[in-house]
Amino acid sequence: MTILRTDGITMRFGGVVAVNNLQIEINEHEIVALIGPNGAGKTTAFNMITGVYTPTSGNVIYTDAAGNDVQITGKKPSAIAKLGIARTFQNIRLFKELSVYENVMIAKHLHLKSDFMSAALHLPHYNAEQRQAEAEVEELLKKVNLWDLREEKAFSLPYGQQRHLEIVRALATKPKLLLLDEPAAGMNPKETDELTEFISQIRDEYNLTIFMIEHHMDLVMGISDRIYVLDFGQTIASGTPLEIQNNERVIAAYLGVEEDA
Amino acid sequence: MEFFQAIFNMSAASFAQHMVNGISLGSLYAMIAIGYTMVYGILLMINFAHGDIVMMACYFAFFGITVFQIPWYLTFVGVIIATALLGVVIERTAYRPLRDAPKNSVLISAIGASFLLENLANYLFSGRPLRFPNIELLSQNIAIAGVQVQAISLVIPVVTMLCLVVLLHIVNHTKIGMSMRAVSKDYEIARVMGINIDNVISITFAIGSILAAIGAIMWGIRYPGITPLLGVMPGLKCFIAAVIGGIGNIKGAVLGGFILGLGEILIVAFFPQLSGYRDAFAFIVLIIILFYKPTGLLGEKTTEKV
Amino acid sequence: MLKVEDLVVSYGGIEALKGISLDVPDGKIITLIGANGAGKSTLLRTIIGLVKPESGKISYNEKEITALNSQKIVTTGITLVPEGRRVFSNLTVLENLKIGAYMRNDKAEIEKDIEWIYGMFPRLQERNWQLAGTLSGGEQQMLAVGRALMCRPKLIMMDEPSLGLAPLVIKDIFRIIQEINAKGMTILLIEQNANMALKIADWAYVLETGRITMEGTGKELLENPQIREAYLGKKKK
Amino acid sequence: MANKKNLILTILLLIGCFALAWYVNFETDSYIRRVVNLCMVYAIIGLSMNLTNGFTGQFSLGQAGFMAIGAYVVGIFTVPVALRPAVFYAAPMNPLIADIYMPLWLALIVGGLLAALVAFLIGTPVLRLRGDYLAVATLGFSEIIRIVITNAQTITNGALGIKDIPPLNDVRYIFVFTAVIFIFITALINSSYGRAFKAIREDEIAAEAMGIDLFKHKCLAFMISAFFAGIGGGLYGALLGTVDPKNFLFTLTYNFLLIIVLGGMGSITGSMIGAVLVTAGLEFLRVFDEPLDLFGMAIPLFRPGFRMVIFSVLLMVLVLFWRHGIMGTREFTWDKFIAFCKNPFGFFGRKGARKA
Amino acid sequence: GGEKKDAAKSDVIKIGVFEPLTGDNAAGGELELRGIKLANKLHPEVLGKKVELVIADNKSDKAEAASVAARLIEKDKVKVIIGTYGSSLAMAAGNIVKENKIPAIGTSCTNPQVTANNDYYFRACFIDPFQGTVMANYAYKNGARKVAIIQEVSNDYAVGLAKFFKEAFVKLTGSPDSVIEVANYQTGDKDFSAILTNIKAKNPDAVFAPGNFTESALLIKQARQLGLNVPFLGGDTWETQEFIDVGGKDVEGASLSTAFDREKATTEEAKKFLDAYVKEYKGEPSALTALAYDAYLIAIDGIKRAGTTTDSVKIRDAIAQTKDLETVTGKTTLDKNGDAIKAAIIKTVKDGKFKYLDFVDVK
Ligand SMILES: Nc1ncnc2c1ncn2[C@@H]1O[C@H](COP(=O)(O)OP(=O)(O)OP(=O)(O)O)[C@@H](O)[C@H]1O
Ligand SMILES: Nc1ncnc2c1ncn2[C@@H]1O[C@H](COP(=O)(O)OP(=O)(O)OP(=O)(O)O)[C@@H](O)[C@H]1O
Ligand SMILES: [Mg+2]
Ligand SMILES: [Mg+2]
Repeated sequence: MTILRTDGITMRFGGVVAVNNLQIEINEHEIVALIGPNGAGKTTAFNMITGVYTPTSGNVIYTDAAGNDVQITGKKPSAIAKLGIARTFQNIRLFKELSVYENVMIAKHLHLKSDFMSAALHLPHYNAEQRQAEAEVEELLKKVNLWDLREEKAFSLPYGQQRHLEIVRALATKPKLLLLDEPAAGMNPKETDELTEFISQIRDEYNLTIFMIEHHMDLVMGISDRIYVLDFGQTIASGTPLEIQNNERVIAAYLGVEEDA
Repeated sequence: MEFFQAIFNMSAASFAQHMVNGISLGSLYAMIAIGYTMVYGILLMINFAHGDIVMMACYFAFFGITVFQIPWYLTFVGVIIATALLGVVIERTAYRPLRDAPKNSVLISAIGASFLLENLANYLFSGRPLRFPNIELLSQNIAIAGVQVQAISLVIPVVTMLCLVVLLHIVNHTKIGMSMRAVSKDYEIARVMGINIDNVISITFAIGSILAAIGAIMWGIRYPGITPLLGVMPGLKCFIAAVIGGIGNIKGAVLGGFILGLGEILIVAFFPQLSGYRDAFAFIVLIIILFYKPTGLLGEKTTEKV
Repeated sequence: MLKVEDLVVSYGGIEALKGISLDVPDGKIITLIGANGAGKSTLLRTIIGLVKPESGKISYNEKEITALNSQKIVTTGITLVPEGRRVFSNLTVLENLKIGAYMRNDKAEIEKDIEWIYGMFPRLQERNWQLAGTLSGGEQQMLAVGRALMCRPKLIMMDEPSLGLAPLVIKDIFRIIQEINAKGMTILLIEQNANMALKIADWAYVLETGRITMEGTGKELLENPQIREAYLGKKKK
Repeated sequence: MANKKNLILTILLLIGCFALAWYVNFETDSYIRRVVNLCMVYAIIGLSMNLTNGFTGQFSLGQAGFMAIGAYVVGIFTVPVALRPAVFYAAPMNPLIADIYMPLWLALIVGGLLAALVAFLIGTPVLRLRGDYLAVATLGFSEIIRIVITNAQTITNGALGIKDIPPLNDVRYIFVFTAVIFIFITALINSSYGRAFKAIREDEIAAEAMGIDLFKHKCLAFMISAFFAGIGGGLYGALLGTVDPKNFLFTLTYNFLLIIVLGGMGSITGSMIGAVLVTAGLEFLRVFDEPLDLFGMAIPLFRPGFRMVIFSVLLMVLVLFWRHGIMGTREFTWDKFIAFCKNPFGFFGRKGARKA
Repeated sequence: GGEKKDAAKSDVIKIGVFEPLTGDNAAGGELELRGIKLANKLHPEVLGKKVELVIADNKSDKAEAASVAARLIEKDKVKVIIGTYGSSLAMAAGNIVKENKIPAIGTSCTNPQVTANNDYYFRACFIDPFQGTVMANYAYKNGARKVAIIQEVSNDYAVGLAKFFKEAFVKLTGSPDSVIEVANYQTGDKDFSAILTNIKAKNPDAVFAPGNFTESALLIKQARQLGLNVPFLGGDTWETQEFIDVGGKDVEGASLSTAFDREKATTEEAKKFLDAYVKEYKGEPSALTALAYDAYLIAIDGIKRAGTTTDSVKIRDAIAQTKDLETVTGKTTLDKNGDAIKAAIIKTVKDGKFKYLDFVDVK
């Protein structure tokens, strides 16, 4: 069953066509990768899906928890997040001055049922909700070994842990679809391997669908079910990792020839 | 409706007079607004003391001409130099130590510098107004086709435009201008490029203050009362002019200055019953413009690339 | 030519470098690898004078430069390609290159060098008048390298030049590094892409939480099982 | 466990403060009472401003306008009806409101609500703006409010101002308001909404991606801030017993900016400390205005105006050396306090290192 | 109140001087301070005790004014307060003097609200309505039938004067159209060209423009520059050297109402005052200085008649009874509101000096 479909989305910035008539379909529980040269429009595509940009034309359709198709084109990012789409960013965007713990707790805000006054006055039903959220956050932080660092400010973490924290924060919104923008950027091959493991693990554990942008081919080829390749805003290929690796156009535009094995 | 009535009822001479008044006021605003924009453009910081630098320049002129009896043209040169120095001193003492500090502390330091200049002027020169020296040549009246123009009103737009051209050239086509723009984006890396950012910032402040001094001289001749709080309102208005044009953008500051100056005059001209709201006009224009263009008319769009 | 001795650097009480000593001989490619947060960038920032060390000594061509400010250090012929590109986004591509040559006054030579850079990165020539902020990540990285080269450094330090680049462009970057090295420039390179970095390195250091834990020729380290385990990951193919 | 202990300590502290307020009210003179009251009113307004500027990260300079609304509601409706003709001597009061009288507490709340309403209306155009643009726009609105008040002669008495507001110099009354507002804001900041505000301050784009509706939350913070500023303004008016438009010039807002930056942006206790420091500090510095005879010689430096020179210099010195404000974004907590009592030197050593 | 323990044995009586010495109104404050100091010099004692002035700066700011008034009463234990320039500042102190039962004597705060409903505030000057009416009469008498009003809308003083001027003038001419325009500006404005151009197009016979002296001087300058050459009328705030300094030859012929002039200074006290002033400060004293001097005399006289230097309530009662007290500005009597009943003097600027023109007694 598809969970997300883009229907010919296009994004123009002045004269630049960053994404051109993009057609993507993602099925539930899949891991799909989006690759392509720098400036191909990958991040822009993510931004359109998550509402940061409104597409110049085209539609984004999301299948929500109840199985209904919802048009999310041009909705506010916060509304889209509430529907169950979470993301990370190419340049890490943590709440730098806040603690690790607060970073994740903030993600729980969108599920808050108590109204403003009961929250501000800490009325009993708000407190119950709060305790529930605390328990969930504790569990998540323990999973990525950040529980002991929960009082640290986010910016003081090493880069790799910041990446993990960003993913966990996205997870805390209880998404169905998780978008990862270059999760392995700045990681060495070893760390990339660990990340690969982590991604497939959370996919299974939280029953997620994952859509990611990545330039580390080891990671991409290792866990993707399917891959879309973008160049100059257009899809130039799509298919399984094996198909992509051997696609002439992709090699010419993006992968280059492997010099050694 | 009233608006059209007002236009029809107005004689050509009155209208021309209003336009002259507006252009003269607008170019004065523009002149001081450029100073704000220069500093903001480089340091991304509102130099709250700018209006007070204008005020100090007026006092310098007073002391030069009235107290020390130096010929006015020489005094003006002296005023420009002294004001430039003042600007540099303020930068060195109040802003430089805070270069790596959060923006808010710089802001407070700027407000502090502004307070200090006002209080110091009050303490030293007392709160009683002084008269800006009268320069017959510039303050004489000229009547052109029924329109009364003060000589200085003719000089102001010319000087403003001249300053605009010179500044645009400096910023866009010279090495120092290039380094100013570089420093504004990333002074760490600018340093790595071998740029002496302290000098660049000092020069920026000096230029900003020179503009303030020229503005002050023209302001003083046109509106010759000097008080310690003289800079507050023009400071605010010109700052708003800079924001309307897009703060950091030199052409924008001039544009904003003219919009504000002309607008203030014309609103009173056409809606005399609204004269009590004249000061509100500046803010209303500001808010309307920001509503449609959140970074001002010519300001660069700061949509962050996500 | 560059010598670092017992360098200690801390950010507000937390030591990021805990006594580093290393040598960068003339004309070589030296690589630094290490996990995230090991202190690699800190080392480069300290050498160029953006961070002041707590103790230790940095000398360049026998002259101590520890206490100098960046601007002075740069005049001795060292330059940095900073982490995260940091091109001047409000300047055009051409102006970015010109500002790289800020300290030089030889107009004709500067023109020549711009041509040289454009020859190396034809993509930049196409974008000559574009504001650097609107370039794609890869183009910005090329510009950052080009800008550094414009000051005709004797030593060029690069901080993760391949970060976020497409595989094809990474290859270009490494090719260019070798090219400029062949022209006689000394290179101090930080890379997460340890495989490729070690391949081109004459000598390499491994940094772990502020300390150098290992060094050797690129080849030696590449074959060291510990290194493979810690940094290179299991090779898939 | 620890929580319970802290709660008890906090309650004890509040009771202690109330007892102190009682003491100040009955055992000290009206000058001290006035200064204490002013401190508290400034603390309220500082807190309100900190909510938008410090916690939500929206640089707003509209506090003077919201204060003016609160102060004028108090001014218009609490003056005894019989005294109003004397106040509105130049132009009679608008008959629609001429006979409406409110007790102070009601006028305060109405003033707060009206300020919040205005904040809501202003919020729509303004809260889309960022940084300095937002600052100028809010400052503009506060001036517009003031200019409207100046011109609305029959409602506000224009420039003539309103006097005969029943005097309020009861420390306990203002203390109760201050304490309630302090507790409310503390509770708010420590709730899910407070975290959402801080998230917006840290990174708007990330906050949105976490499902936080930017406009709704910014507007909420802005309105609450205006509400408390309105109440603070009302108390300010009542404390002075008279209001006029010139009270609420945009430069008034700078005082509160000063308070929150000195105290620490994003620190509730910081705002309280800042308010006391600025208000009481200014009073203390008054000695510099008085002629000083030292060994029979009059020091010519000491004359009116010198105090403000010293004040401006101190201000700059404070930000130069304490760039994050006194508290930074930290709060006073009992745990830290106890740690401090146990080992004052170690405490400062550690924190100093963090800060650099 | 602090009448409990101290003060009784002391051989001085403290009088608080409460003036804006910094900020917007500093100029006025300073002129008044001169008068008070001068009066203190000439009358240093009352009931055998030395009068000690405690000078406090209210910074032209209401919150400051309230604090400083409280400070004068509580910390300095003054028994009477003199001041201030600026009615809003006086009003800010109003509640405090009332609450503490310390009489205060206003110098030049002309807003009727200052003394209304406040038994402890008095003043040595006349009030806005009177002054506005006087100027309307003067304008009418001199042939003006069409006038324009330019008021500093953010200044209570200017608004009050303008309001009563308009009423009186309309009554005199019998035509509501005789006031052809009421234009507004804000304190601190520097450019008046737009309103002046409008007014010029309507050809008034005279312009009534009460306001701060700096703004007013600039206003008149710009009017002349635009060729609007009709008489300008104003109020007592104009009577400062600065008005002439800033306005230069352009303010020649501007006329204003005030409370004091050398020519009408017929009392003994006035002669003493003038001599002392010239000796101390040179030049001509302004009405502000004279009124401040008078305020001091009213205070001293009250204390004398009360026969106590400690009981401020008794002093208040005595001040309220002030009648035909010989002061610089003539004989001063306070009415039931505590306002001085005073004649107004009309002056004009001639050859860079304020010259006596006319005298308007109270009806
Ligand atoms: N806000 C914007 N304004 C103008 N141009 C933009 C904006 N955002 C993106 N672009 C342009 O759109 C194109 C696609 O950018 P995008 O960030 O989507 O690339 P990408 O595929 O993510 O590349 P990379 O792998 O380098 O991150 C680029 O040419 C970029 O300059
Ligand atoms: N400005 C700073 N303030 C405080 N701590 C810092 C700062 N910059 C770096 N650090 C800390 O210093 C340590 C070394 O950081 P550095 O950036 O040098 O590491 P790196 O090896 O370059 O890592 P990466 O691979 O992530 O670039 C890290 O623990 C980091 O958190
Ligand atoms: Mg991208
Ligand atoms: Mg690094």
